[in-house]
Formats: sequence, C-alpha cells, structure tokens
Amino acid sequence: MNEKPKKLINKKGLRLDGRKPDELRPVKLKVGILPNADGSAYIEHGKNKILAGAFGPREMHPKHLQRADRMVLRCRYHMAPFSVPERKSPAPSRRENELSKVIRDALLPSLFVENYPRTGVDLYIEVLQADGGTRCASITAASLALADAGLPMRDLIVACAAGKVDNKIALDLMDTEDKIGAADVPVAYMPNLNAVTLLQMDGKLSPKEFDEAIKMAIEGCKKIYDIQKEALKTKYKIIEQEEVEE
Amino acid sequence: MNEKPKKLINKKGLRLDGRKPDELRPVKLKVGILPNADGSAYIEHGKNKILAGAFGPREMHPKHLQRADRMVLRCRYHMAPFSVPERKSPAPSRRENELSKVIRDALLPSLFVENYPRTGVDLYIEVLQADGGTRCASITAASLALADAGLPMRDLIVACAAGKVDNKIALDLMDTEDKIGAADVPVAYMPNLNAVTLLQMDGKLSPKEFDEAIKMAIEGCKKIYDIQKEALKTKYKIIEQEEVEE
Amino acid sequence: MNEKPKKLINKKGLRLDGRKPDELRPVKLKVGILPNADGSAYIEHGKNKILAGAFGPREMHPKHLQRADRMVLRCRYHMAPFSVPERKSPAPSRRENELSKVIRDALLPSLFVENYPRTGVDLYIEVLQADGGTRCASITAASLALADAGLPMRDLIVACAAGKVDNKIALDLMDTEDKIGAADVPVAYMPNLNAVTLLQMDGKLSPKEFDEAIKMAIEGCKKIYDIQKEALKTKYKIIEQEEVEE
Amino acid sequence: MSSLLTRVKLKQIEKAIEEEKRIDQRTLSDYRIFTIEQGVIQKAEGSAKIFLGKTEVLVGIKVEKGTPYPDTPNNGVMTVNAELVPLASSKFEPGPPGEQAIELARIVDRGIRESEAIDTEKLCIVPGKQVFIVFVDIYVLNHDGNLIDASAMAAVSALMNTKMPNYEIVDDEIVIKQGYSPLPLKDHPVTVTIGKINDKLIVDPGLEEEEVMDSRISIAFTDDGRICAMQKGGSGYFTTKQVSEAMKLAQSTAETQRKKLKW
Amino acid sequence: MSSLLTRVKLKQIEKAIEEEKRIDQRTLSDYRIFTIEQGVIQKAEGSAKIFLGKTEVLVGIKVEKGTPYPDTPNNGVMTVNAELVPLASSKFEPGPPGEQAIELARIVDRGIRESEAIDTEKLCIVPGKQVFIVFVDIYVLNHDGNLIDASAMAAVSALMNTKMPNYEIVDDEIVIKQGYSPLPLKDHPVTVTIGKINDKLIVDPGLEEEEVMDSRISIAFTDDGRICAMQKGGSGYFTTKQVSEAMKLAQSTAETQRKKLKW
Amino acid sequence: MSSLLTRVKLKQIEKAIEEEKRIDQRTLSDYRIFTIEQGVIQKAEGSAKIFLGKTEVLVGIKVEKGTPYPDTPNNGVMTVNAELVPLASSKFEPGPPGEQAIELARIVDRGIRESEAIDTEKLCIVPGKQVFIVFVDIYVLNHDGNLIDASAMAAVSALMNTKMPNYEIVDDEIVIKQGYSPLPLKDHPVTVTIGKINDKLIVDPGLEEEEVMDSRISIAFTDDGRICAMQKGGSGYFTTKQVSEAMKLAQSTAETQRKKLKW
Repeated sequence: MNEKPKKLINKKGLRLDGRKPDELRPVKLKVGILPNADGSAYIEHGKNKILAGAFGPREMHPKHLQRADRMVLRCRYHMAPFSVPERKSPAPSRRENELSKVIRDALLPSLFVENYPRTGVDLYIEVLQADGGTRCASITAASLALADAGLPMRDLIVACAAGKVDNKIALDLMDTEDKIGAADVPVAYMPNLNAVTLLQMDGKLSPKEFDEAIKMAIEGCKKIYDIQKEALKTKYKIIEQEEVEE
Repeated sequence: MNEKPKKLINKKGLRLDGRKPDELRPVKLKVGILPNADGSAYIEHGKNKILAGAFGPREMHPKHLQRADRMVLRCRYHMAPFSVPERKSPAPSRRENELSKVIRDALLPSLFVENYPRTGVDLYIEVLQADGGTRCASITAASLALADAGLPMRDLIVACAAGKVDNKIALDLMDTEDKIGAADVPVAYMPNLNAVTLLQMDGKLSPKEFDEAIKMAIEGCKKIYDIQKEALKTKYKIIEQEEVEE
Repeated sequence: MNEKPKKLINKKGLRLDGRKPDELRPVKLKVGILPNADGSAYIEHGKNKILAGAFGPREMHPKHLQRADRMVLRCRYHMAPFSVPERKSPAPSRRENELSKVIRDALLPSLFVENYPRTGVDLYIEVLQADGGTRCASITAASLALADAGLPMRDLIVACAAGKVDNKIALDLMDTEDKIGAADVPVAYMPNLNAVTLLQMDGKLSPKEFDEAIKMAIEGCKKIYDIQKEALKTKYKIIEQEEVEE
Repeated sequence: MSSLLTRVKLKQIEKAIEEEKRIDQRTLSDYRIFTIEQGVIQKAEGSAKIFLGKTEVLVGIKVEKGTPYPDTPNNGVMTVNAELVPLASSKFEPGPPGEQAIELARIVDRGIRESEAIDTEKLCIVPGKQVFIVFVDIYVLNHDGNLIDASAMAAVSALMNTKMPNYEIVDDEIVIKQGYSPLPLKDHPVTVTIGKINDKLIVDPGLEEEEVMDSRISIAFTDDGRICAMQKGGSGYFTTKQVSEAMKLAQSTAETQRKKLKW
Repeated sequence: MSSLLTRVKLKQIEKAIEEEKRIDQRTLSDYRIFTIEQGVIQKAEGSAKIFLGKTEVLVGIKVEKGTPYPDTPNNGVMTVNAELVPLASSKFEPGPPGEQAIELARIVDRGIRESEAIDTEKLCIVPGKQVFIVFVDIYVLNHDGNLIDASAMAAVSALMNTKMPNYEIVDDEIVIKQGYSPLPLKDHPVTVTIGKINDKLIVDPGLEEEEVMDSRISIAFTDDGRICAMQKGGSGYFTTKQVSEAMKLAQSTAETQRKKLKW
Repeated sequence: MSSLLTRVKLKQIEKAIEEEKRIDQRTLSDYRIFTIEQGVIQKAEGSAKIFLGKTEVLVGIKVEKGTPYPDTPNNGVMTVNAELVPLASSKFEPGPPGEQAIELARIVDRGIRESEAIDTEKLCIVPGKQVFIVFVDIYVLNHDGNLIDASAMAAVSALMNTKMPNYEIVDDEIVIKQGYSPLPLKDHPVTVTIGKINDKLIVDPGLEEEEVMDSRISIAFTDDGRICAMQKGGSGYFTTKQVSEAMKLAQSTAETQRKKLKW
C-alpha cells in the first residue's frame, strides 16, 4: 500500500501528471469501430485503452438462460495479458468476474429489458491498456456500444471516479494515485435521471469526504457525457454522409 | 503413517479419549434444521460436525440424466476448508469424489427408486468439522435427510466403523486412532434387513480380525440406529405440536 | 535444441539405428483389434505404439453440433502418461490439441461426409509409446480404423515424414533425429488421388531441399500404403474364414 | 413456492412497503434479530456462526505460514473465499464459486482490508520470506436474504475469535512455542445493506424482499464511523438524493448494530 | 446391442445364474482365463498388459524424482491414476477422470498402499528433500467387465517389472550411475471381485453380468493371506451372511489366482 | 448474413474464382492492403497492431524474468498465446483457447522459433537459473479472414518494437540498470497463406473466401528465403502439383511482402 510514499500533489496544488485536483484526464471516444459487432465503442481515458463490443439482441443460447419476460444482458470485462505491468494470465480472475457483474448492474438501469423477451445481448469489454479507473472507462464505452447496437435507452450511462490523494479529494485517479491514495469512489451515472447506477468504494473516507467525492465524480461524469453524446453524433453524421454519397 | 508411535490404549484398557474399545463416541442428531432443503439433518459424532440436505424428488435436470424407469440420486460429499487441521481447497478432491460415490451406493438400497421415474434427488453433505469417520457419520445424517424429505424407505441406513488399534479391535476410531491405527472398516447397515450397504477397509486384518471388526461395527450401527429413530420422532413430535398450536 | 551434437549419419552413410537415409523403420499394422469400437487399428512404427478406435457413424450428441448436410468427425489424439521419457500429465496439452485438429483435417478428404448427414464419428487415438513421428503413424492407423468401421472412402490415408539430418534429407526420423536434426516434414497422402492431406514443417529447408523431402516422404507413404492394404485384407480374410467355419 | 404464489407474495411485499410496512412486521429501518456464536469449529483457528433471521452463515478462519506478496514483504496476507453451499438454497449449485459468491467474498474482503482491521505487520515472520496467511472462509448454510451483512458480521466475529500460535525466530527459522495469542486486530468494520423497493429504502432485506428489490447498497463503517467500503448491486439505480438517504440510514443502523454487537 | 436385445440377454443371464450357470459356460466361482505380458512399454520404467477375457488393461510405471510429503520425510511416494480411455467402450467419454475412474484408481491404490507392497523407505534419496515418486498409470483399453481385478493385477505385475536407476549421493546431490535395480517390493496383493445377482454370488463378473448385478465386493489379500483393502460397490446390499460367504469365496479364489500368477 | 444470403454470396465467390477474379476485385495472387502501427500499447515491452483488410490483430509483448527449461539452460524462453477475443466475431466465444486459437498460436510460434528469430542465448541472465521469458500475446480484434498471416506479421513487428531492460549481474543477482535495449533478433520470418477454391490457388483469403475454401497452406520464409514453417489446414487436399504451385506462389508473395514490410 504505502510502498512509495511520494507526494501526489505538489506545492502548486498540481498532481503527478500536472492536473488540478478536479481535472479529468483527456477522454477520447469512438463509436462503431468493430465491423463484426452489432455495436461497439473505443475509449481512451488517460492511458486506459478499452474496446467494447455488443452482439444482439439475438435469440438467447443456451435456452435455459432465456427469460420469458425480458432480455438478458451478459457482460464480460476482460484484461489483455499485456495491459498491465506484470503479464496477466488470460484466464478471468476473481476481480474480473466481480467487475463483469458490477458493470452489468451499472448498465441494466438504462435498458428497456422487458421489450425484448427471450433475447440476449452479449457485451464484451477488452482492456487493452490499464491505468487506473478501467471500470469507469469500460462503462462509458460499453453504454455507447449498446446504443450503437440500436438498443433504446433511458439515457446513456457515463462513469467516473473521485478519490482522496494527499488528504484531498481529487477527480479521476490514475493508477499511481489509486494505489498510493487513500480512497477511490467509482460512480456510474445517468445525467437525465440523476441516477447513480454504480457506486463502489475502497479506502477510508468520512461521510463528509464521501459526499464531496461523489459530487465531484458526478461533475466528472457530466463532462464525459458531453464527449459521449458527441461521439454518438459523429458516428451518425458519418453514416448520414455515407448514405448521401452512395 | 507411524509418525507418532504413541500408545493408543493405556494399561487400564482405555483409549486416548477415555473410551473402552467397544465404546461409541457421543452421537447427537437433529432432523429438519435447514429451512430451504426438502429434508435435512445435522450430526455431531464425536468431534465430527456434518450437515446433510436433500432436494427432491423433483424433475431431473439436465434432461439427459433422467431415467425413464427410476429416480436418480446425486450425492456430493464435501469438506469445508476449515474442517481439517490444514486448510483444504474448496475444489473437490479425488477422495471427496470417491466418497460421494460410495455414500450414494450406500444409501440407494434403502430407496424405492422405481417409484419416482424421471425424477432426481440431490443430496448435499457438508463436513464442517472432521475427526475421523466422516463417511459413516455422513451416511447416518444423510439417511435422515432423505427420510425428512418424505422419501419412503426400506429402513434407515446407519453407519459406523470399527478398526484395529494397538493390536486390538476397537469401535468407532477417531482421527488420531485412524491415522496411527492398523486398520479401519467402515460399515453402513440397514438393521431391519440385516443388510450391509457400505463396506470398505484399509490397513491389514486377518480374516478373523475382520469378522470381529464387522460384528463390532454392526453393534455400533444398532446403537446409533436408536438415536436416529429418536431424532426422527422428535422432529415429528415437534411438528405435531406446532400443528396443534396453530 | 543442439543439446547433444552427435553425428546422426556415420561414415558408411548409415543412421543411428543402422538405416540408410531413405529407409523406413519397420511398420506393423493390425486391424479390428478393439472389440467395443466400431473400427480399430494398431500400429507399431519403429518404437511408436499407437491404437486408434472409431465409434460411428452414429447420431451426433450434443445436438447443436449436428450438421444437417454432413457427418461430423471428431478426433482426439492423446498420449499415455507413460509413453514418453518424462511422465506426461493426462490432461491434453496444446500440442495434443493442435495435433487432434491437423489429424482430423488430414483424414477428412478421404470421407464422403455428405452421405451421412446429422451423424458423428468419434475417433480416438492413443499413443502408448512415442518415438518420433507419432502424428504420421496415428494417421496411418486412424485411416484403417475408419475403414474398419465400414466408412466408404476415396482412398486410404497414409502418412510418413522426411527430414534433414547431418545436412542430408532422410526418411522417417525417429525421436533423436527429430530432436537434433535440422528439419522435419510430415506428410499425409492418398496415393490413388496423388493428394496431400497433411503437410507441416519445422526447421529450416531451402525450397529445393523441401522438394526433395516431400518426394521422399511420399515414397515412404507408398511403401506403408502396401502394408496398410495388406492389413485390411488380412482382417477380412480372417473374417471370411470365421464365417466359413461357423 | 409456485410461480403464481410467488407473484402474489411479491405483490404483498410491494403493497406493504408502499404503506411503510414489511411482511414480517418490521418497520422499514428495522434490522432482523441476530445471534452470533463464536468458536463453533474447534479445529479452526477461529470461527463464528450467525443467524440473521433464518439466514445462517458460518465463517471459519485458518492461519497458515506462507510467503508474502513481493510488494508488501513486511505484511501478512488475508484472503477471503465464499461458498454458497448448495444445501443453503435450491438456487445454489455445486461447482466453483460463481459471480454471486465472488462478489460476496470481495465485498467482505474490502470491508476488512480497507478498514485495516487485521494488523498485517504483526503477521510478518521473516520479512520478504515468511508471513502468516489468514484464510477467511465464508460458508453460507441457509439463504434467507442479506448474505452480505450476515457474512461480514460473521467474518469479523470469527477474526475476533481467532488465535494464532506463539513462536520464536531462531536462526531465521520459525519455532512454534506453547500457547496461542489472539489475532491482532485494529478495527471492527460493520456492514449495513440498504435495499430499494419502489423508491422506498429498507434496512436488511429478507429473501423475498430481495426478489422484488430494484437494487441495494452495502456500506461498511470503521470503529470511528468512517466509510471503508461500499457496493451498489442490482439492476436498478439510486438517485443522488437516495444515495444520501441510504448513507444516513446505513450510518445510524451501523451505530445501533455496533452496540448490539458490543464491538 | 439394442435395448430389446439387451433385456433379452439380461434375462438369460439371470436365468442362468438362477440355475448356478453362466452365459459363458463358467461356474459361479470360475475366474476367466487371463494372460499378462510384462515390459510391453520399453520407454516406461515398468509396464504390464493384462487380458482378462476380453477386458484389456495396460499399466505403465514411471519413476521420477520429487519431494516427499512433509509428514513422511523418509518415504518415497506412490500415486495411482486411472484413465477409462474412450476407445475402450462407447460409454467412456474423453475428459478428466470421472467417478468410476477415480474409484478404480483408489481401490487399486489402497490394495498396493495398505499391503505396503512398495518399500517406500528405499525410495528415499535425501530425507525430507528428495525421494522417488512412483507413478502408476492404469490405462483401460477394452472394457469387458471386472476392471478392478484386471487393473489391480496389471498394476502389481507392472511394479514387479519396474526398474529404477542406480544412483549415489555426492554432497547431498543425487548422481545417476550406470544400470538399474528392480523396484523394492515387500508384498504382492491379489484383488478378487465378487458380484451378487439375485442373491447368488459370482466370481469375476463379465460386462453383461455387471449390468444385471446388484452390487459387488472387491477384496485384496496380502502374501500371507491377510485382507488389506475392501470396497463394496453398486446400488444393492449384502446381508451379513453374504459378506461372510463372499469373503470365503474371495479368499479361496485369491489363493488360486496367486498360484496362477506365480507371485 | 442469413443462410440464403450466405449461399448466394458463396456462389458468387466460386463463380468469380472460376473466372480468375475475386469479389473484392483482387487478382488471385493479390494480397490485401495492410497497415501496421508499432508501440500502440505503451505499458507492454513491445506491441504492434495490424489492419489487413478489415482483419485487425493486436500483439503485445511482455518480457519477464523466469527459469530456463532444464534442457536449454543457456537460452531464454518464448511463449506464444492467441486469444480469439469474442468481440472480433459472433463465432468466437469466451473461454479458454479452443482448437482454432491453439493452432493459430502454434503456427505463429513455429515461424518465429524455427527461423531462430529471437537470439535466445542473449536472453540468458544466469545460466540454468534465470533467463528472460518473452510472452507473445496475439489478440484478434476483428476477424475478416487470414488470421494466420496477420498474426504472424503483427507478432514479428511487435518483437521488432520490443525493448528489454538493461541489467548487470552482481554476485549472481540481477541488478536492473537505467535504459532499455532492443530485443536481440536474428531473423524476420514472413508467413504467407494460400487458399484453394475449386482447384484454384488464391493468396491471402478473405473471410467469405475462407468459408468456401477447400483447404489452405501457410508457409513461413526466413530472411534468406528458406522455409521455416508450414501448415496445411482445412478439410480438403492439395495434389503434389498444387503443393509446388502453392510453394512458388507463397515464395514470390513473401518476397513482395518483405519489401512492403521493409524488414
């Protein structure tokens, strides 16, 4: 935990990568980049590089997993062996299994699952490079992939974390800050409904600090939400253009 | 095997825990203690603490395991990681797999499997603490769990072992005696039919010693049988009372 | 790789086991030796000892693997734990998985799969002793097993390798030659159609050397083909005799 | 329970909650009665069994020697595993832990780890070479709802019940001495789960309530009232206002629970 | 064999047994003819192949260096594994050993282990550090009934055929020398299986008899006639009288078998 | 694509090939345009991403310390793994690598290993004790045919992009120094796959062509034009004449490709 007790915020109040405490890392989003998936998106969030691909809604197999009254969402969060400093075995770890579940739980509130009985959607998330905050970046990309697959939604889901470094609440921790820092609060959010769909925490925070953190995280979510919407528009603009060109 | 060559029987003819050679450890049985199982029982046999729960008869899944002419009994004997001195991995060992099979074979002769075609009963046995003789105690409890699930039976199955310690045949070996002792003969038995339904042995015994051991084990079975029947009655007494109270 | 840099060909031009460069190891074949399989064969090729057994054509299970327009061939190449100098774990290795696939691909061209829709054939190959060239010997035996199961065929498939040892192209490398030698080219072949159905290579060869190797391998195949046909006839002779005797 | 019966039952639950009542007569913020028994497994270094309503969870602790992680050479190791034993519910199946069991283990793990409940520095035997490993095995014996809180309470109780062997270091080798010492603990996290049904928050959901529940949030609190772990679950959401309410509800419940637990 | 044919065949077996006959002309206490060939796998340290009727089992032995178990630092290790190779029967499937294969391996293991057939102390190289591990791999090549006895006989034959490398200890390191010595054996257990069909006991059941068999009992005997392992199998039972009868039948059969085996 | 559409498409492909044309306007011996980007994963020691048509493959290289194989104590180790990531095709499923992924990894492995592309002697740290292990992880991100060539090119590109840490040996212990050196390479194998459709040979088959393809042959060539690996696949065959033709076609294609790759 306290392996390298460096200062995470310098005298000027800036973080290791020069950000201010409430500053996001750069976020880039692309929609529809996987030709074979029904919907897909790619995110670069800081040094995180993550692909999400969705297949469906399609008939659910095996049949005993079908639900007569709703669509089933299956979700796999997976890290590439080369995505982290020490090679990760490709077999899913307990952490990956847990994240697959919480990410699914974070995305479900946006979907009208009752409109697609007996079907299934398979959502695959591949972390190609990890640098702290992969679950949030995964959710941001995955929600776009579901939208790209044509699924009607209550709202896009966007996610961002806030945490505590050097005794200060800070937005969007990168890997080193997450490891050395005192706490991390990842949040997934639907801005239109003011709805929190993922909320986790580790570390230690007073209730007041937690309040501050979740507010900051939601502000971060809102900023990324704009980028998300832009990415979706861009994709559809391109498609419209293509249709015109044909 | 002969790691600690202690005396297992002292000058007074008593064993490490003060028992006489043909004396059982204390046995406690409770029936119907698991609210969600269709039938259940709990046994404390010496320091062994074992739970058995039965689900069924119910439609057998997956379907290809159904038998048109009979009920199928599936049985899982499993040890809790903390049940033994060195933590046991929760993945089933070869020993647990073998015991699951011999326990199933020991219980089947009591059941009218042909009366429940296409159905299945799942029997789960969890050893919470082990002290020698877990397979016998498991069978004793499991038979009660099946009875508690309402399955008609030829007789209850009761089990007990006898073995050889310090060159003497002795009843119901505990862990240390089993490890240091010269032989162990677990026996499962239906008293009403004088039928042996499980019989195993390891160690070395002359045919004469074996005869003595199996007889002693059966005497032990008969004593535990009384406790078994009592436990079953107690459960039904309580239920009758509850019905009256309602 | 170059652990023991011995000479593999001596001054007289002979190899470690006294063979000439273009000489096969002794090959023995028996057909129909497994009573429970629908077709079977046993090969001793040098010190390789390999059994092949085929079951089918029969209804394919599980059903989702059925193909409406053809028979499905499943193939498992497996080595006995005691078949090699260091005990091999019985769980299939990546090498065994790959060989199962290339052997299946080598055998399929001989079969009229479209004549047996919805059926499956299971082919099991067990290497009891390995001494270099097991994939070729396996194919030679497996093709006989399929023939013995009564499957009509375009031709028998026969296999043999050629390689490079001490800078010379040589036929049918045994284990030591394979390990120390410079290259190995296993070939499976249907003589009647002049068709190559398996072709692999490792090591380094110039295109000219490769040409020489594949030609030599095919000559080897043709010789083994005669033994194959003889083995098949012998089996049917014996059966005819048995029928006469009855 | 047949499908029709289930639906009738679920309607009843929803209706009751609507009227700020619950089918087992609790108020929305009532916790079920629980009892904890420590030391039930004598062969384990520590153990505790909890009954929370009809939910029954047994936790056993084994303490064994092992090697530390390379990045924390001076710290002992804790590992948490959860088994949803199939006799606890017809919905549990034998086999390696599934998603639900893994999530359960990881929530309990985080509560203990992030509160720094175990003084892992005191579990170091020879730095970088040998440390004590504390295995926390959660064994769910009957499922009647709120496995998270029940498992978390049983786990901390079991740790409080855990003894480890006394030892000396002689020439860099560990020599076991007579007697035992308690496992060194620095904190005692209390975890409280709040469920949401039709926009109402309820404390300590029972099994049938879980079936109609939108979502849940579980929050762990340290001795000094700080939050040390949190997990939202379920396919629904919480508005930010509901998050605040849930937080307050969890906080006050944790204080009450801590008193009952006498931690 | 079709289902109808099967039923007809099974009726025939039962009828024959009723009249104290068997469908292959054996008496109830006849053992099938068997042949054993040793040394069939030259690359293994030991091997033997048995034909018992049409049942065919190959056992290969590998001897490798490894570490002893902590509680038996001065003893070599034996491990038995059985593979029901899928080409031996349409009922065997590829994949990790199932219940039947595990039971088979463990019965054979117990016969060898409990008779102390292998002198494991002589397999110790450096106490607590290095010992020889004897891998006994049972490979069932054709299933025509009574795999237990066939595998047990083949396993002991293979052990009797096993050679291990000569070696010296130089500075706590093992140095392999020229030549081989036989594996040190102290006993040669013989295992006999008795089946029960309609209250009649039969020796060495064949495959079709196994299909109508209530239950079986397998008993292993040491050189000096003591019992060293036993296993009841099958979904039926033995009365105590039948247990005694089976014991006597197994005992006399084991003596006859031992003579044929020349052990 | 529906089953009917598929069949129509496949007929079109066959018809085109018959007329020595291809549905994407290529000649039979044309390779698709490809682009390679190196260093896309900064956290890996090496990486490269290739687009070959719409086929997209990412290869990441990790270099870690480990122990050598006993029979090659002076050589570093290379291991190749391939994942057919399920988002790359609706036909790929999550789970451990299947037959297709294993074959892919092993073909790429052989090309690199048999050409002796990596100078494994230079990866030895302490002979017999510590060496560098090079993990080559193939990650297929979109499947549009000819995964073999795409993966092989990306793998070699990634190796050419790989840096390893500088180090010194002090008292038999490795001490990492500042800076990095390139991974020592001695060769740069180029792999070319030829497909066969209705007795015509085609270069670099696309996904739809693979669906009608009889069989394929993949050949790897070293810097000096020697063959270093080969693999026939598919359920059809090649006549000996076709093998020679395929060889020549692969050879000339490899030369062209090598120029484009600037290796």
